[in-house]
Amino acid sequence: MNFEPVVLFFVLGVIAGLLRSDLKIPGSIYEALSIFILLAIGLKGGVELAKHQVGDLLVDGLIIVLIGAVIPLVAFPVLRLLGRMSRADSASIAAHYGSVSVVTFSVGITLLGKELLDFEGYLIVYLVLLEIPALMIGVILARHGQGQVRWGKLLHEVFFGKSIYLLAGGLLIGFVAGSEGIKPLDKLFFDLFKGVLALFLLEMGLVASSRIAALREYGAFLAGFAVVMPLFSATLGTFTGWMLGLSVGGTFLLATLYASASYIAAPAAMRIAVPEANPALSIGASLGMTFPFNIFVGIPVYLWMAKTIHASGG
Amino acid sequence: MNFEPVVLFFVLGVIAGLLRSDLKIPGSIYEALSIFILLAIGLKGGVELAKHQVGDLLVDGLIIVLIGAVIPLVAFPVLRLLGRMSRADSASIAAHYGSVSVVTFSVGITLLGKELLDFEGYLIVYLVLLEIPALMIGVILARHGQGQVRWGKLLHEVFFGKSIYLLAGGLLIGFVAGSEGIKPLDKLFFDLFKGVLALFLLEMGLVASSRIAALREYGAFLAGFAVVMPLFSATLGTFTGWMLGLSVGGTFLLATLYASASYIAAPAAMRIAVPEANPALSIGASLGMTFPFNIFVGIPVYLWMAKTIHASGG
Amino acid sequence: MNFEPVVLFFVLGVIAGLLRSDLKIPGSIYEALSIFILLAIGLKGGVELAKHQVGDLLVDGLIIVLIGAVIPLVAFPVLRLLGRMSRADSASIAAHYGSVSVVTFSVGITLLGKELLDFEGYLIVYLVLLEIPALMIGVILARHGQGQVRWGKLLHEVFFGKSIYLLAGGLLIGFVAGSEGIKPLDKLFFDLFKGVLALFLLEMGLVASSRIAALREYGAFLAGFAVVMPLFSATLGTFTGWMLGLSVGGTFLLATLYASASYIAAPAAMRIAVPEANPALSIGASLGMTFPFNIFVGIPVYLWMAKTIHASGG
Amino acid sequence: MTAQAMLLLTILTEEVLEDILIKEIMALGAKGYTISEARGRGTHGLRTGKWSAGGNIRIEVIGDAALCGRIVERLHANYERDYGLLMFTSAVEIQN
Amino acid sequence: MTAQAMLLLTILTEEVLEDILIKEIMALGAKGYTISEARGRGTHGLRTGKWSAGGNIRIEVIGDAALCGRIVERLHANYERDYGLLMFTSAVEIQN
Amino acid sequence: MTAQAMLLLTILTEEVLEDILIKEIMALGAKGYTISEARGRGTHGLRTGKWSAGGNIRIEVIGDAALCGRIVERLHANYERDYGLLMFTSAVEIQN
Ligand SMILES: Nc1ncnc2c1ncn2[C@@H]1O[C@H](COP(=O)(O)O)[C@@H](O)[C@H]1O
Ligand SMILES: Nc1ncnc2c1ncn2[C@@H]1O[C@H](COP(=O)(O)O)[C@@H](O)[C@H]1O
Ligand SMILES: Nc1ncnc2c1ncn2[C@@H]1O[C@H](COP(=O)(O)O)[C@@H](O)[C@H]1O
Ligand code: NA
Ligand code: NA
Ligand code: NA
Repeated sequence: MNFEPVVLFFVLGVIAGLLRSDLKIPGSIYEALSIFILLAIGLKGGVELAKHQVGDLLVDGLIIVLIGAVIPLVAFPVLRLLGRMSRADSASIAAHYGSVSVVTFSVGITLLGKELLDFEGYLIVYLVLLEIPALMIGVILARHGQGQVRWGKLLHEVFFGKSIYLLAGGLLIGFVAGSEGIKPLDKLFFDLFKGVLALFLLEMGLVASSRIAALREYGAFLAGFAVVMPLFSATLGTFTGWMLGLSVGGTFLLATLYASASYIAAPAAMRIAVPEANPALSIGASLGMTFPFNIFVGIPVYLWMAKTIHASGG
Repeated sequence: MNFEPVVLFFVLGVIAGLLRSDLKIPGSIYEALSIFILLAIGLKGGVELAKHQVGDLLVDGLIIVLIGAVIPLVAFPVLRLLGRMSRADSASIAAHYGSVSVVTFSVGITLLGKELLDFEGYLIVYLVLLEIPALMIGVILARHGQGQVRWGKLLHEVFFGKSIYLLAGGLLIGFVAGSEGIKPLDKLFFDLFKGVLALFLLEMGLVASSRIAALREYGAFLAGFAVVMPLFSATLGTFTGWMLGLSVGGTFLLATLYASASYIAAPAAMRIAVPEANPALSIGASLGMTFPFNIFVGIPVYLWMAKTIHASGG
Repeated sequence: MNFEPVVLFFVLGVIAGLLRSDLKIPGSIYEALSIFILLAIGLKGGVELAKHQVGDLLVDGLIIVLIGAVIPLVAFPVLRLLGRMSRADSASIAAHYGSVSVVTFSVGITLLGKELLDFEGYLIVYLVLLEIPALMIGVILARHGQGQVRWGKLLHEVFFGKSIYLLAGGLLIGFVAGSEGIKPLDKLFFDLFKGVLALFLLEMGLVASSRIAALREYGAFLAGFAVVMPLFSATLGTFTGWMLGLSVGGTFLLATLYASASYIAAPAAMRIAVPEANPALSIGASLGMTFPFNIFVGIPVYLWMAKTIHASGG
Repeated sequence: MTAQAMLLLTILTEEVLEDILIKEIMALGAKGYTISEARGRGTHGLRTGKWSAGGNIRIEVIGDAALCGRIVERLHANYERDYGLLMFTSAVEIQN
Repeated sequence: MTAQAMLLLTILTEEVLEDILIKEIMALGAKGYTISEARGRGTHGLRTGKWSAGGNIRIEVIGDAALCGRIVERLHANYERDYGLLMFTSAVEIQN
Repeated sequence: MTAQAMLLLTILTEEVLEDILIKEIMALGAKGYTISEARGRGTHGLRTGKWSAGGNIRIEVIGDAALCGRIVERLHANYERDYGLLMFTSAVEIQN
């Protein structure tokens, strides 16, 4: 197994939560850690992007977004028909799974570092691109035939919500500054990245442990969905990455991106745009189930998938 | 143009504010960042000071403080007579402009690092010295002929207010510890300095964007003052530095110090000492206008001024 | 004297408190700093522990814990009979002094680094082990012959209280990851340790200054106890360390551990388990008196003691 | 300094609604408002503020009965069904 | 939207008691509660929240007189002697 | 445990005044006070607490009508003109 010490901090947080330790990360520290992670990932992506012709990436980007849009469109009927969930809940959960998780992605990058595998740094751009259509599809699915969407408020929430905004802002600054200009910031944003990720995972564990309970109330179907859906999405991502000629590392990261489910941007956006959906369901599934599944089981499996397809295909 | 990536974080913050992004830096993180910056600057100054005979700097210091006192004494009649502002408002704004901004100064130091220019490290001491007379002059101007000044409370606010206290405390610790003794703290206070400054500028951008609006209400005069005043002060600083035989870097930093306006120490002190002054005016001018003017336009201009005077004078 | 710059930050905090500066460290930042310190110390201990056979340390550990239990058992009758304090207060204070202070210990480690002395890294394990019996003895002493102890709540408070939990969790993660696996986290947890300790000491100084006043109300006896008790405990620790064949550094650290008094874990646990004890007394003594005594006077003395006993015994 | 009888309307609701509700409240004629952070439990479950969009806020508005009635009516109609929301009034005397 | 008269019980006490009191309050039949941070001074001295276990919390419970009476009685009996504790009720009208 | 009728005086004002007002309030005879953080908007504009000296605090004092009257009078005279300040009282019953 590909063992990564940072995920132990997640375990530490889960156990603290289950045992009702008085350990808690203050809300403002959680905010600061997430601002740090979003900016750092954005900066890293921007520095990488600066090494490429942006034009070359456009076609790839379009393909990746279009195939990514398949995920919520598959998730919705599964939840609605197999799971017999309400239209609003199905749409909201579909949006969460079509959207992505920056932290899952970061754990993936961390594993590549450990395995000494390279990856296409500009993939970070797709972190931003994938979020937007997923949330819009979620709202359309929820409102289909009811036509009272607050598009203005929603689009604003999506584009200027802090996660997209900081990722995109970091990308731009990294792109403009380039790897030379960003050097004086390296000591904060790059050297400390993994340590900060560890602390963030500690907090995620604390929260996830409370979400697992919430999920239990809603039965086996949703729990099963939260495990099968990322496997399906990762398979889609593995093929897409391989087709587009990405490296093993890049293919793995795209699979991880597709497989990850949002628990920062999507919950806030859906609470405003589809208020009748129950947030305990979507956050319970994405954070209580899919997130730990991905970091412990999924990520090693996706790496194996990427290696296998490249070995067979090469 | 002398382009510095950290100022892009200020832009990122301003845009987030203008577009009403939900991005916000929690108050306690803002507090922590400012404690860090004040201590780090103080420590740096103290380490530099330890390399000199303190006595040698006394005369220079006296000259710099006396000339610095010209700034509020010029600003007051301009605001009162040309701007037709109330006595209290004129005095309070004058105190803000006589006082200094640690962050503006830090951006200046950052630029020198990029330009590979040295500077007299002990200049940081004047950061502390300049603050005090400016605030006292402000109060005297406001109370002239009304004689009900709460001097006790004010002096306490000034000397033991956190900004002066941390700067002076850092100076002392740095001075006592010296560059050897401070080594184990370098990794936190010096290596991360620029990254922390970037985060602080992000928050400053968020706040400044709300202040620009406040400023707009008060018309063109104050906005003009907020641009012309720093240019005047910087000119004063350039000549003073050059006269005192400072290096190009030192001359530039003294000009930047004079040109900068306070938005941490002065607002708190003036709110207590001159409560009838409208804080929206002084903070709007110093933070909403002069601060961005200085970091984008002023600082490159002041560097050019310092180079020019040294080239012609040398 | 063995002068360490980090302790100057404590002085800076004390003075700010005494002079009523408006400097304050937000509560959430204090929480974050303490989480960082506990985790970092735990990780460091775990990495060291991984280099040893855990079995070899068991007998040593047992001896250290048993001798450590002498401390509260001596402190209790002294407080009760000499100090004429109530049973509850005597028991609670005894528990504080039997328990340990992570920050005092950290200042000790910092001094060893400066003196270029090695120490047995696994000593950090005893930080965890010493806390537990001390708190239990405190409760037994308080409740002796009254038999209404909330053991469940207390044990939970002790084991899953955040300080023990984070120390133990860090130990485990460090142990599992080993010095290779922990490398990517070094930049955060080890390189920044001393800087963070400095900031924490600043906050401790702020709080301690308010506690000194509280202590003054309760007269000279408690103040004397707060100075004599750590000297007694340190002597006990010096002999124990020397008997067990620890190095000079290890002997010194064990003395420092014994001499230190708790002000994080113990106050919270005692407030729940022995609510009729006055917390101002125990925190006043441990934080207002013993903590500064240890870092300024005690620690240099304990180092001298360790060197002396090794010189004479060798 | 003659005291003036008024109503204090307290609204306990979800943090995500802050901007939206403030706009509505001011549009309905309130002269001001005060916001503070809170957490709690009600019929919509536990809201600890430990997760993004998971905390409560307390919005307080002082006004006459008519204003409070308008605000209650509007919030009741638009947010009661989907959001955690508790509103109550009490009698206060303004002392300014 | 007919307003309903109720009591608001406000409890100001030490942070360390949060978990314990919440359990007691819910067990006594409360339908919900709201918590916020506070600091202050009373007969037990200054509580600034500047040290572990040194802050106050405000617990608010809305309920009928019987519930509030039960809570007051229980807290009075168990915590009044050893902990900083202030309880008071005021009349409110629920507007949901 | 006989309830005792009292007034709760709530003061919403600027953070910078905290130390000064606490001194005045205690000097006027208050037995205690409670402080919590707040933000808001009133006739003195928006106070979000997002900038140094930019936040509000809520000071609550429980006392009899005479004490509350003295505090109101003093604060009215000294701070009303230059600072954001809102004061109101409500009837409460102490339950300790
Ligand atoms: N009985 C109650 N007493 C005090 N606060 C309550 C009560 N019920 C609800 N709340 C508060 O109002 C919020 C929303 O209530 P609800 O819509 O019932 O979930 C909760 O999160 C609590 O903060
Ligand atoms: N007269 C008062 N007015 C407002 N709050 C008070 C008053 N007395 C006590 N408190 C609050 O209740 C807490 C506990 O009170 P005590 O048990 O008297 O120390 C204090 O820390 C204050 O927050
Ligand atoms: N009508 C109101 N309702 C609730 N809070 C108010 C109201 N008016 C003012 N406040 C609060 O009192 C503070 C000071 O008010 P002012 O002096 O009017 O600016 C504001 O920042 C608000 O927090
Ligand atoms: Na996804
Ligand atoms: Na200036
Ligand atoms: Na001890």
